[in-house]
Amino acid sequence: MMNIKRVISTIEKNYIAENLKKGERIDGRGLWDYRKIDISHDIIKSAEGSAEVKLGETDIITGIKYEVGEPFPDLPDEGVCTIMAELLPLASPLFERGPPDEQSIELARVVDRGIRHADCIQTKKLCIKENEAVYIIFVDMFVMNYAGNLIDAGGISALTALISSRIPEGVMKDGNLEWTGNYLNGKDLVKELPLIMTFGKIGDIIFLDPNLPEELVCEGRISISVTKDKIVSIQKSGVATFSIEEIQGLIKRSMELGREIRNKLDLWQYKVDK
Amino acid sequence: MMNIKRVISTIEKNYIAENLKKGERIDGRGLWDYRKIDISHDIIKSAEGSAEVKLGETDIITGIKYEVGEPFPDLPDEGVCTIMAELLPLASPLFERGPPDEQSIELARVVDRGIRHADCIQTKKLCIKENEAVYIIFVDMFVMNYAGNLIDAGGISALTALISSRIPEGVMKDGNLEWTGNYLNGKDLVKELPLIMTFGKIGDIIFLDPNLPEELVCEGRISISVTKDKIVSIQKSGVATFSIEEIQGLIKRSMELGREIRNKLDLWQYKVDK
Amino acid sequence: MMNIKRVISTIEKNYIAENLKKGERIDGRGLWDYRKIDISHDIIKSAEGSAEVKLGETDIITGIKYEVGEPFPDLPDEGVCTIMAELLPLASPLFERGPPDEQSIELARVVDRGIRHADCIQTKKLCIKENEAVYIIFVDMFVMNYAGNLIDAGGISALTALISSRIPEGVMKDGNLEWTGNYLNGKDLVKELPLIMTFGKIGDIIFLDPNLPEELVCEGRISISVTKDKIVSIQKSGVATFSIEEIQGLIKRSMELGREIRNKLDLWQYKVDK
Amino acid sequence: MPLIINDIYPEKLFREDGKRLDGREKNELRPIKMEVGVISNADGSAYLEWGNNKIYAAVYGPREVHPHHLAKPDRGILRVFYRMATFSVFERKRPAPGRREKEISMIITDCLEPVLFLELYPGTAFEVFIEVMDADGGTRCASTTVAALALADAGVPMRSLVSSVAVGKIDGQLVTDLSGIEDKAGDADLPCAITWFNEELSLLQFDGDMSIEELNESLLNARNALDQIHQLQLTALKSKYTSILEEVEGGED
Amino acid sequence: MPLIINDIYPEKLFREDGKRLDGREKNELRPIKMEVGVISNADGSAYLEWGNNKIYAAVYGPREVHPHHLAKPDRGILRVFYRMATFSVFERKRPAPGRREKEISMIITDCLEPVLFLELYPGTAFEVFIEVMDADGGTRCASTTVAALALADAGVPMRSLVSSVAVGKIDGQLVTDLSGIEDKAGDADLPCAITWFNEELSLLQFDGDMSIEELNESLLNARNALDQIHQLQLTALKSKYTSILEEVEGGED
Amino acid sequence: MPLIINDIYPEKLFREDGKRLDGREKNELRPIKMEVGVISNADGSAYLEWGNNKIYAAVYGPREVHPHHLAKPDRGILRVFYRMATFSVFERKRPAPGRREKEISMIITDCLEPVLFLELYPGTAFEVFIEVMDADGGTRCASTTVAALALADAGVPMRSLVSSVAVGKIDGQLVTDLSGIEDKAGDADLPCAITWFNEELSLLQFDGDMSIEELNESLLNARNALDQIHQLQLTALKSKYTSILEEVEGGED
Repeated sequence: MMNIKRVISTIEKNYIAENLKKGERIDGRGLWDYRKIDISHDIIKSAEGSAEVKLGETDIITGIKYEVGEPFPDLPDEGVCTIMAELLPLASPLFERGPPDEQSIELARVVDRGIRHADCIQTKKLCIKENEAVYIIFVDMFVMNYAGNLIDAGGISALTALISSRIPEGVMKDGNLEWTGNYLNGKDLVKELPLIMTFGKIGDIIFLDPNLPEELVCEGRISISVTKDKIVSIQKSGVATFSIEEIQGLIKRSMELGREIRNKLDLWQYKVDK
Repeated sequence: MMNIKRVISTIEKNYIAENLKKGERIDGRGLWDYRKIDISHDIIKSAEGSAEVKLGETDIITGIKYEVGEPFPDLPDEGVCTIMAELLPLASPLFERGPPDEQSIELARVVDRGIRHADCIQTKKLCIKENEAVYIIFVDMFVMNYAGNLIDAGGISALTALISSRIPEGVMKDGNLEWTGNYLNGKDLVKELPLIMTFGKIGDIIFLDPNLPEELVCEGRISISVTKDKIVSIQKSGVATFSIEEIQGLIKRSMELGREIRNKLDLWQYKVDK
Repeated sequence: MMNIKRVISTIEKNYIAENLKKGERIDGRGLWDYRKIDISHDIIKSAEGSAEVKLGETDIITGIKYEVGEPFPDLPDEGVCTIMAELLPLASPLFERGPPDEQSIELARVVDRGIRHADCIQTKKLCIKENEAVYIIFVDMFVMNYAGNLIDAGGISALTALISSRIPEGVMKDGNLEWTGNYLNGKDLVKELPLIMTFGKIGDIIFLDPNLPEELVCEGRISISVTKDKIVSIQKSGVATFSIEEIQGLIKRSMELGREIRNKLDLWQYKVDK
Repeated sequence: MPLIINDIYPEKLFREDGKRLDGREKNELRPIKMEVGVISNADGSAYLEWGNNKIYAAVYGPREVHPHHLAKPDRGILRVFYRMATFSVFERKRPAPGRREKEISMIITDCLEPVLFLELYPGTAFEVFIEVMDADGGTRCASTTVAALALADAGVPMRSLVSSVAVGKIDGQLVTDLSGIEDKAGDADLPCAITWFNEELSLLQFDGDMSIEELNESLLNARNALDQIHQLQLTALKSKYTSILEEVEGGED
Repeated sequence: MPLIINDIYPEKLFREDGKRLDGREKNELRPIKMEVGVISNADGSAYLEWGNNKIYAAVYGPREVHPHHLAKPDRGILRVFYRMATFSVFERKRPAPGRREKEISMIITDCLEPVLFLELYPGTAFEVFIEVMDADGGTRCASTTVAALALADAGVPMRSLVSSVAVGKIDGQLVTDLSGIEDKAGDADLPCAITWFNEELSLLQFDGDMSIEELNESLLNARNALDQIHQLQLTALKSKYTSILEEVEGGED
Repeated sequence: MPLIINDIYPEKLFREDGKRLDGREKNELRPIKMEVGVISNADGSAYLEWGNNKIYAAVYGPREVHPHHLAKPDRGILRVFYRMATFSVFERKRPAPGRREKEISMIITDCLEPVLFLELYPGTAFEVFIEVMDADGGTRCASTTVAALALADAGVPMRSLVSSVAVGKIDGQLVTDLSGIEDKAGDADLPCAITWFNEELSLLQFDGDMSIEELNESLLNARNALDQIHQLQLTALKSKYTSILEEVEGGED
């Protein structure tokens, strides 16, 4: 695997770091600003739901597919939602072909954990018949251009794809699956909307939404998923360490930022008719 | 992967090419001649059908095995025939160990496509009970010596093995498979006999049945599968390009050659009794 | 893969070999002596049986797990016992990460063959209902420290884990598996106790229980599994050759050693209550 | 998103008015949209909508070859990686690249290589990544077309563009540019590609069943369609230069 | 060995007497036992029993990096391989390393690296192998703790030890050191680790659902527990030196 | 082709006339046919029919080692790859090499290596590819025998040939050269191989159950059979030289 940290020269790294320490970012943003977020939905005809989210130049397309399968024995009346991420080599010279690497596993996992602990997916609505048939929902994120902070973009992309989805309604009749002709849509599948906020850290400076050069020079990141009133997931990565006070400050800030972005993005607008 | 093109020196390549341009081949054949074809059948006791075909020094052994499985849902009354090829490292210093490479996939695919589009295998005869049980026929080609033009040799080898096969007849009784004691043979399984003709191209010269040095120096190949009165498959490979007129000429020639070889080989002679 | 034979210098090799030829071993043992054997049992709470066996500094932990599955069609009333070995890279600089290599396959296979041919596992006791449900017993050996002769240590470790095991008793009622609340223990599962004795050979010298330096310098090994009155398995490995007379001598010696160790270890003491 | 639940093939592929199910004439292409320079990280890139197909291509190179032993001392190599997104088809595709994807990658490689001057780039590789995000028949031809565009966008010296289209036979009639349903339920499929510098076919496959006469006519149908596709490629390339020009001129104001 | 047959979660995670199912108070650690130098072949090693967890860690290095291309010319690398034995859990784990094991390996790597002076070992690797032989909740924290101990046992220069523990919420109440059943049936789980040289958190994960206030309090609970674990680590290291000293002094008799 | 439908084992492995099911006496070998030089591309090759076994072996080398790190600076290496064709057995074998094939490959390697002078070929490899096209018991012994022949055909310097056979016990009686059915339904199986230069066993495996006396007698049965097989190998090698000689002499006419 290429060592992505080497891509940025020491001079450039120092330059970015020195400026960050003065609270200045190379793209002119404040420490707590997101880049521009663009959302398109329902763009893939073959998918049961889809979205393209651009966060600055970072670009992720997510599609939803479903299968009908048996439930897990310990959750006989709940459907299943699995989240996958592919860092396409098309998206960056830093990405390589081959099986999922650590970075793509991390992306899928952090998005998954936010969704899983937020009471986001209504898994009981995904049950066709207890013990027999449930929907298995696949949320597959494809990174089309990599310019830093895949996690926050991936989270919004996954949520929007789910909200925009439309899944044929099935019933079991005499042991056979039949389609009613009706559909489940995002309103049926999704309840809470967990948003993920990722912060970089370099030296003592912490900042929101690292762009690619910042991601390459920073010592570590922390991603915090929040719903309207709860923290639902945290993931620290990289070798940076955080004091307990710093963590407490970031949690508070994430709750505030979450409220703000939640209103601004208004993701429920991407719901489609049944 | 070894670069097989390097095996032939530039001098040798020029020599072969220069001669070809004069219509002369290193083994003395005319441009539209096959090497000698030798066929043995029913040589593997453990297989339900088998054949060894030698095309010059190229040698391929094909064996037939079957399993009983469920049909595909969209083809509930049809059996399945899958074709595989292994380029054994025993057969040439050019072949390497490991999972199927591009050349073996190509061999299997081109033979498969000829068979699939020619109404060759009677897949409905391979149905034991609709929706429940069908035969899955495995046609496995093993290359024992590689001296060029695996595709044409493989095609004849696969056909002969199928024609020489003998498969126990099963019926479903109360949900259980029972064997009748009778057999299906090649006459039941096979209808049309698609023959594949492969042509090499170097510069402006096109020629039939490339031997190994010709295959290593030529810029591309085209394989054309024909039945008695139809073209059923074409595959161009390599970086050679062909004008539309050249293609039209080759199609015509393939139909003629196909008729000639079909008569000469008389593959139905390899049918075995039930 | 590292070439383990290179780890020992030629000088050291000659030293070990010269001494062996005088019947002297670097650790002071006689040619036919085992190192000290320490056995602990029932050490893993999550396992249905477990044992840690130290043979000198060689250390192997074995755990038993079970699943309930369908029997093989040709053995409808017999459970299945599968044996696996992992040479943990934690256990030696000579071990590498990755899928099972030749040495771990050999360890599992030799232990398995001793057990399989000795009427050791009572596979019919592992049947819950004929044709429907049997126990699949997994005997997984993990090498924790590698100091030579994994096979003999692994064999004792696997046997002790099996003897110490306790498996919930299931019955089939109306097609469903129900647990009776009773247990099967080692006395139910195990009958014969095959012991494996491994001998090294260097030049004309043959010796029992090679330690690591001896294993690295010796030209080959032979492992002989015996029950009280039968030989049940032999495996020669390495490039050493053995005369027929040597083999005949080793067989006799293995029967004698087997009786002696069988008494000394008294493995049935590790049985647990139901 | 899919409106049908079962992937059942229709009885007929022509409507009563003699047009194809999607309203096209026999030799009419589906709507095609092309754009270059869509992936900022790539050395060159292009995006193509062709009917319901949505395909991205990105070019990286000339760059180091991984693994090294694939490099050739006397020339560069071209590597094409054709992939389909899991959600690009009716039934979710497994994420790992399948045999079909490898095969199509090889075919597209062979098809593009004749227009490149690989001898100028010893020891290096051009890598073309093609991602089919939405698929509806003819993806190998569409992919070839968009890959050629991405190579041109990367400024890689080329003898000419490459254009590609599939012709075929449905319900016994010869047609141009098979849709997904026509591909599956039709009688024959003839994907081909042309290298414009010599006007020869660099991709040619055929599956189905045709007489000599039908095949000859199909090749001529393909030739006509390829001309149209070529024009669309040239327009897409020009519009990028036009917009750059506008930016530059705008900057001079 | 497992006494229950089904892995069913209990209704309540507190007993009537207000204690946890295993008899602990809310902020009480499970019994912990540590020992260093347990694997004679390793450069450093440690063994940890923490409740029913049984974990070995072995350190090899600094040594050559395989595969070579992972080596860094200007510094050493740390590689951690966390694995679970097939029989360490209720349902037999498949032998091949899974996604979860790779993820935890990466987390532990990130968490230990800040205390090492990797810049002193260019081109080499420290490899830490962690084998969970018996698992009962909190294995990532226990593994981090025992791995730090093994590194110290190997004599690798370190800025400080690293200690780790999980706190969380069960039945709505905040607790310290979740057991296996509490981890699965509880409301929230907050594994964290501290690097003592700067007293900052080098591992921090959270899954579940907590208000800001609960999370703040949990972090303080963790801080208290980490102090206790640190003392146990120091004791384990000292007892090795004590026993070496005794041997040496005994040898002088 | 298989005449039976189920792979059911017979009750008895001896007929009423005291002969084995295939009509052999207890210590009679199955019919054996050997030929060398059968694969023109190989440096050496051989073909063996032994009962219903049909096995090819080809030798390539001394040649470069892939991957390079397997090469040894002070000597050559021998690599044996034993494979079974998918259709060589009753139930179709999966195409990927299985554990059994790797294990047998290793055993045959160990068994052939003693007769080679690998120290003369530093840094290179001899690769022996064995393909079992039709299998009926005793393939590891037959493969060893044919591989030794292929090495000799390749002109690789050898201390001696290697011959191999399996003896064993069926229905309580000791026999020579177990057939497939005898191997599966029998009581014990003892494959062994001899290196003729020192007349010692270089392959020895045993599975089943025998007393000391039975094992001792079986080893003597093996020794007798090995002599016969050795003669057949020598004859096969000679007949190639004879035919070459005839060609040469014929050429002088």
